[in-house]
Amino acid sequence: MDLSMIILISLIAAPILYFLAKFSHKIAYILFSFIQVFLFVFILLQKGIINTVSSFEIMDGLKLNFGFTPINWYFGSIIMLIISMSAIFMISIKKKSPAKLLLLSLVSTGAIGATLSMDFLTLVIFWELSTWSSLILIVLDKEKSFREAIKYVSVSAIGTYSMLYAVFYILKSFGTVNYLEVADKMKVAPESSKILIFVLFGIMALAKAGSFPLHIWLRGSHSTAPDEFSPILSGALTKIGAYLLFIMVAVIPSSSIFSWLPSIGGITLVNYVLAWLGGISIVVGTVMAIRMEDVKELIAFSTVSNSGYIVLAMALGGTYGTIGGLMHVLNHALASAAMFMSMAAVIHRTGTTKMREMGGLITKMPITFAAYLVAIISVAGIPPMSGFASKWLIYQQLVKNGLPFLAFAAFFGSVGSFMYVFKPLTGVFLGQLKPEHKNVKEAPFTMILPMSILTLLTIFWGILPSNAISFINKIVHYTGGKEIQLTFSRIIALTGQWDSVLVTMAFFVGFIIAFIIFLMGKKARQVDLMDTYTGGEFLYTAELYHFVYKMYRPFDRMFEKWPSMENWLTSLSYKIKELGALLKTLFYPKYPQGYVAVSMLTLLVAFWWLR
Amino acid sequence: MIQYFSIMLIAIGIYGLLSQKNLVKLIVSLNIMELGVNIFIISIGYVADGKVPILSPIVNKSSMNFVDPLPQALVLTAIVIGVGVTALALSLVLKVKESYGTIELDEIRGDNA
Amino acid sequence: MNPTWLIALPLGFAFLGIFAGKFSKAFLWIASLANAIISLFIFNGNGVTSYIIGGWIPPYGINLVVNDMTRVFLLAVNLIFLLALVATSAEILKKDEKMSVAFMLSLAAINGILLTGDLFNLFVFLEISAISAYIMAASGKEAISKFAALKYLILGSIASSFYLLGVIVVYASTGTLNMADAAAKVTSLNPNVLLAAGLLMVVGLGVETKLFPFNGWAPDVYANASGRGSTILASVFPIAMISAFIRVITFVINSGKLNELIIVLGITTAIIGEVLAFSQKRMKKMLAYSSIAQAGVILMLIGIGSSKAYIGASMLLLNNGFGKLLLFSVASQIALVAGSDHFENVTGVGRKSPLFTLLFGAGALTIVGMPLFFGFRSKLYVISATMDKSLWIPAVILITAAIEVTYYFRWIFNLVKADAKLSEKRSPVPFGLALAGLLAVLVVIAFGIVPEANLDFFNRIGDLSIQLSKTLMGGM
Amino acid sequence: MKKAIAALIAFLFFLMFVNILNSDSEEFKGIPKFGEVNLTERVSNKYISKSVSGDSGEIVYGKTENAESGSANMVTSIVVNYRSFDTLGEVTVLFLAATGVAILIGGGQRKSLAISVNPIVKISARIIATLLLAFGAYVFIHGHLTPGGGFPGGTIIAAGTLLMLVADDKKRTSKLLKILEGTMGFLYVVIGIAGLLVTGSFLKNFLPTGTMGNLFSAGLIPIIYSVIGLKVGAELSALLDDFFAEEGRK
Amino acid sequence: MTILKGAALLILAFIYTVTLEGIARKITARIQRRYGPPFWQNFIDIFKALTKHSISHGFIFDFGVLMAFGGTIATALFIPAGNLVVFPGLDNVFVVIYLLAIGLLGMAMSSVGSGNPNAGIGIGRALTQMLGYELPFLIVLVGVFFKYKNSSLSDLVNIQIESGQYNAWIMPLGALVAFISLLGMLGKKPFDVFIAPAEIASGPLVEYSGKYLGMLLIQHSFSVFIEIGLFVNLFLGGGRTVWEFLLKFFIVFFAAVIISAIMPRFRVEQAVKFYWKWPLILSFVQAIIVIMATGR
Repeated sequence: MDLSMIILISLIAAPILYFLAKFSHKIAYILFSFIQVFLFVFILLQKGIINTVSSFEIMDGLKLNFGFTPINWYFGSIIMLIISMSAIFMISIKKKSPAKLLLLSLVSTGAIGATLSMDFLTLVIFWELSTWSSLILIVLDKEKSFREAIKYVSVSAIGTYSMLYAVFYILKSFGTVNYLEVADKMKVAPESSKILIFVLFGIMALAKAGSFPLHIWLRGSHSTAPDEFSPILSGALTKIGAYLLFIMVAVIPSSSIFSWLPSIGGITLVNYVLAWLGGISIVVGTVMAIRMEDVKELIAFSTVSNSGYIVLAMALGGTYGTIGGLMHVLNHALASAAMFMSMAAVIHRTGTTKMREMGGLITKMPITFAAYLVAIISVAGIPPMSGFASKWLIYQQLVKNGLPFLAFAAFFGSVGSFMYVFKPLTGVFLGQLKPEHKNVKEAPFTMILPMSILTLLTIFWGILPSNAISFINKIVHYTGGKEIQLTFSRIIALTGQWDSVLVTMAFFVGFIIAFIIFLMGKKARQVDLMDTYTGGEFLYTAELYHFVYKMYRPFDRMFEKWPSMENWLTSLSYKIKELGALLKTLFYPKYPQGYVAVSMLTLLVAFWWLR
Repeated sequence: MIQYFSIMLIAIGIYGLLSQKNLVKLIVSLNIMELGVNIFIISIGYVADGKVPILSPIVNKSSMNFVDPLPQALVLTAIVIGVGVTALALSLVLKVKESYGTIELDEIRGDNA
Repeated sequence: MNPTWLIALPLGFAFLGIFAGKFSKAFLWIASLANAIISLFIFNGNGVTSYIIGGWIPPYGINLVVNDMTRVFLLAVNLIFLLALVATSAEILKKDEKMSVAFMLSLAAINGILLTGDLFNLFVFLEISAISAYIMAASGKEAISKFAALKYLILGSIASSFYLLGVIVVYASTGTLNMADAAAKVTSLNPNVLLAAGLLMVVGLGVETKLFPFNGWAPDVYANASGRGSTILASVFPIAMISAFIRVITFVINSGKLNELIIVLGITTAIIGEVLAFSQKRMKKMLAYSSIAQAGVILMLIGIGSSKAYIGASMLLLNNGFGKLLLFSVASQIALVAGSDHFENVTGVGRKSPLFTLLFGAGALTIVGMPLFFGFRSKLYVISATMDKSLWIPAVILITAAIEVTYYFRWIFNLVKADAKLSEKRSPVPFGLALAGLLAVLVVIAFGIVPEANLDFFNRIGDLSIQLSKTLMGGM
Repeated sequence: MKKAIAALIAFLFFLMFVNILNSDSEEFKGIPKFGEVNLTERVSNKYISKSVSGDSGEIVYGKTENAESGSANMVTSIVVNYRSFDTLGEVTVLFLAATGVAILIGGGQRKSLAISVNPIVKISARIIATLLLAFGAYVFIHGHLTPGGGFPGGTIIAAGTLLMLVADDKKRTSKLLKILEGTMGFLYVVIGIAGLLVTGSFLKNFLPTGTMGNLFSAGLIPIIYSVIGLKVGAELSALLDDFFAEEGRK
Repeated sequence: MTILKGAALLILAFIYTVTLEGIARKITARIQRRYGPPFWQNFIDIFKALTKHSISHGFIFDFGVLMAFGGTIATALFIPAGNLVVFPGLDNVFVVIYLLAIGLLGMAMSSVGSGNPNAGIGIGRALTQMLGYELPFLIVLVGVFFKYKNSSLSDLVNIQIESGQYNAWIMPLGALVAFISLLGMLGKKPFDVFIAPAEIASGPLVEYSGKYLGMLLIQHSFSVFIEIGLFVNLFLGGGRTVWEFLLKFFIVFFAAVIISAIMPRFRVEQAVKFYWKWPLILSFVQAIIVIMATGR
């Protein structure tokens, strides 16, 4: 089937689903998930194909170009995997509405179109489509989302319009917007336009990936978005930013076109700056995530932090950086989607997002717990989950280039992630079960299924990262980069090699030894969770046992006085309003004389000036 | 010379519009300005020693020296339009007076948010 | 089809309407419906055609010129006018029968402005449209609308005097009033005279097109006029006024210096409009400033004057027409429902009646340029056209667009936010508003998603602009 | 301060015009000096010689027949024939303004005058008003021959109405005026459409133009001018009546 | 062969560290003018605990312990002890550090799963403090790896032995920082606030009894082995033979014990602030010096 047909079908499906949902929610949602799974499988099956399809003239001479390259295939598959899994997840969500379905279809169409695009204009058009639909989507469920969504609106507007500018600048300067042709012409472009294009693209990529300093929208919009949409927002849509970033640094190799700039640690200044932004967003995201009390806000900041990793890795470039970054895209997509899904499942059952209002749900929702556990192990980058592979590769690149400060950021994010991923684990699943949650059941099957799939994939690529890296190698090969050496189980990098299967085996051996010792001991007596050592106090309610609220209080105290980045947009808005008041008194006075005078003056000044 | 006077009239109208606070005076200023414009239009069509552009038993041939009739026709239109606008303006002033109780600009207190 | 009908029909009905009592409302419907159908016939053609009035060949007589741009604009104007009537049909105005006469005359005048090929005739039609605009401006319920109309009247009268002066200067030095003739003759004019005439006309038309700094009247008028009045003022009038601007300033005067000035003023208008719209607390005021900003962008494009710029400008105009039709009619209805259109008052209205949100949202999205909507396509042309001129202009345009996106979304969000005050009852959306609104939404989406080839008429506008700025505008 | 700025602006405006007046030169065309207009460079040259459609030779008063616009008054021939479309618009402007006034302040009760009027004044006002009516009618009927026409004629009629309104505070204008006004306007449009249907050109004269200088000459011009005269008279009368009304009290 | 080596390493690690810890208890007691238990007391404790009855707080309580134990043992296998190297070339330092975290995570999960707030508070403190000590340590490691372009423990040991220059001499600042970090890793005073017995009832360990406690004691001794082993291998050149390694191990261990015996306890944020001040600065200085000296 033709690729543009696929996108057209996806687009047409949106209104059809809308009207179908007016008729029956259930059927429409199921159909939606079928369509998404179909799209995912379709893209997945195009592995290894390289082609381009042009159709639909948008402006004179400019057509929409879609196609498959290893890059498009990789990003498209990841994004569609997340979207299709979320689509299945949605079937049993409570708050269904036709409008949501319409917008979700548009989001999906936009995401496919953007990732399968072959030129910048197509990319920006479809990206816009998905962004704008998601803008409206995130306010559909929750009250406080409006204030937050405005931030998303303005940040994405900033990003989009800078990209749009860049695209037309490219079109004007080079006469083409095709990735590869632009890549060719960039090599001989004047220096100033190279920088301009990169800065503008960088703004877009950072804004959409949710990286410093344009990360401020993530907290509000991720946390207030409908629960079933958060996985897509975090797992899929931010990855389009990574896609653009990859095109910037690898397809148009920024390292080579900026070779005239000074280079620091073996990477050019532009990339270095970008890497620093990535590093800062790792630190900021981590610190803020640790301080959050709302579970979705916490995961939102973890997204900031992980986007920082992706930016950092891709900006570093090199074999390990690029591959690590691409691998991290996959890992974070899987993990954050799984985290958001498990939290959505919990919220679906309990109805709250505050960690201090939950607890002890492991006994009620064990599979959800398992999914969350695997996801956080992956986010924290602990073997044998897939998250380790990407971090390991990123460290290799950092060591190779000898960048201790950026390495600090990377390590900070890694170690700090233990802190923040552990907080929901404790607050939601462990500890005392709240009395009002006594009758909570495990999430429904349609929620369990996508979570389990994501979990299994995380484990699979954790044990065999070489499998994932082998097709990332193809991407790198396609862009002309250096591939990484692989065997079935080993990844060979600069500072040695890592045998994932061996590590897993060692872990299981250790586990078996532990199990044997455990069995050798006398059988333990099961006691209730309330029956613990309390130093003589007699505590009789589960709430009193709760300690997750302000769990890292000492840590908070250290960062309390940090300036908040989140308010710069608000203060900008005040500035605009003040400017508006000034302009109003100047040019729109209450009495007509004022503007008659201004008009006359303009006329006269213009005459004397222009004559 | 008459052209300078007409321009001066326009300038006086503009001055009035900018300096007066009374709504009726503003409208008078507008009228002065329009008057200036109209005189200017007429002056454009003047031909030295030109005849009135009406054929009559005395002035009976089209080959005679006439002033330009077109500006006069235009002025007719302009005058009528001026009348209409003035009427409308005055009725608006009446309404403003009715609602705000004054026709002095700086005494009008409206919500201008 | 002779386009004279477009002017004659509403004019005739208007004269009848003054004593027809209740029938005058029916006349309004008949006239606008007939006009919409006639304009559809006229749309079906291409090339430049001149229609002589009174049997006198131009430049001696007056002629109506139909070209590819006029065709599009005529259809848009008459269609939007009809839709605006339908959308605001639920509103009951004071002295409705007489207001219908004013609306009919405004329709005639707008068609006249679009069609006429004579500088002075344009002045007459501008005056008719201006006076009907004053009447519409004064049609609001609040007393402030009268004051606003008076302010508009003062500025508008100055403007028309200046325009007339400009015309007379052109006549005095070239001896003709026909646009095409004048356009051919102004090339040999003293540059200072040309500049002065052009500036006077820029002021005259700038007031109506809302070019900064001649647009001081607009916010108050738009914000306080009645629903039907403000909708028509905001959606239909700009198309006609800017068409007049294109004809007079760029086709007749066509002075390079003046075009530069218009670019500068246009950009300033856009910036000031967006910044002020951002800080507004009343919905219709916000929309008014947004209209100003849109007009600024369009005029800037006209100042650039390339083929792409004309395509972009006409797309933006149409987009603005349909978008503002939606926005103003919905805003007026919301103001009726909620008692006022202040930010706090309208909170949650859209939640009670989701159709409001849909219509307002669609209008806002097409104005700010979401993909799939017409606005996005026009935005692409705008950037592309301005990029060819200078690198700074698109940057400024995009910055203002970012501001625009933000405040429009704030208003959309405000509409759907739940509010305790508004819990009593569901406010129904009038049938007319729903019908016209949905039609307009369909139009903007259709223009947004059809392939470029189906929008050939826009490209013809672009071709025409080049051809016309060099040769005469037909009819000799 | 404000006034100084206002004066400055006005002065600069004046200077701007001084700058462009008398700018006609060999090199560039511009605004000619006062009185030194070369009419052959203007379109009005052909209006004077009535040769727009083709050279018809010398036009002589009282002799030439079937000239292209048979009006002896050249201004009238421009107003009602060559640029009749403008005049239609002009009539519309006035009509629209009158409608606007009616919308804004019309429909109320008659305002009473502050002073009581002597019956002599009332009666003589009526007489004068009648005379004015007749004079007005004369002016617009002879619009194509003598100075004057529909607009002055209508205004004269309205002056009569004004006189009556001022003199008598019980006096209202007739409701029929509205019908007259509307019908006359409609008639103008109908004449135009008739031209369109008969000759294919809106407002084109389709009647014979007769001999120059006769009352029954110049084709449509006297008819249109009568229509305009009646219309303007009715319109302005109604408008004046509106100004004499107080809204709110019916 | 690998299996035998692994078993040997585990047994060696277990016996040696438990013995050393016993001795450490004695020494600490002597410094504090007490008698203290005999050096084999720890063996007695462990075996006693393993044979006792115990209580369990549910599945995650059990599973976490197993995970902690298994993860730590798996990590210990990657530590070369002199010429006793289980996985030559594959003992990547990053793998070791992150694999160690799985043990920590398991223990944290298990103890929090008990539902006791003291455990949760302890874990919170431990994780916060970890953010303090890991960072300087890792920065120093960046310098080390950059210098040798290698991060395999066994390879690093060989390089140091062959060149005869221990990293502690080449990069003294780094070694100092690493040692300070090591104190934190070991949870010795002054960085033992997370298991403060009097304040939060030994924190994470509060709910454990019987075999659970026994297993955690073993796990603890393994993690001591791993941490000090890392330091010895990275900075002191490991050893040509097992004995050389054990000797160095002994020295480092007792340096740490003696320091901790005379120190008061830091609060959490004090500890973190401490680490982020001088150790971090020194580690950066060291890393930059190394990178400059080596050249990119």
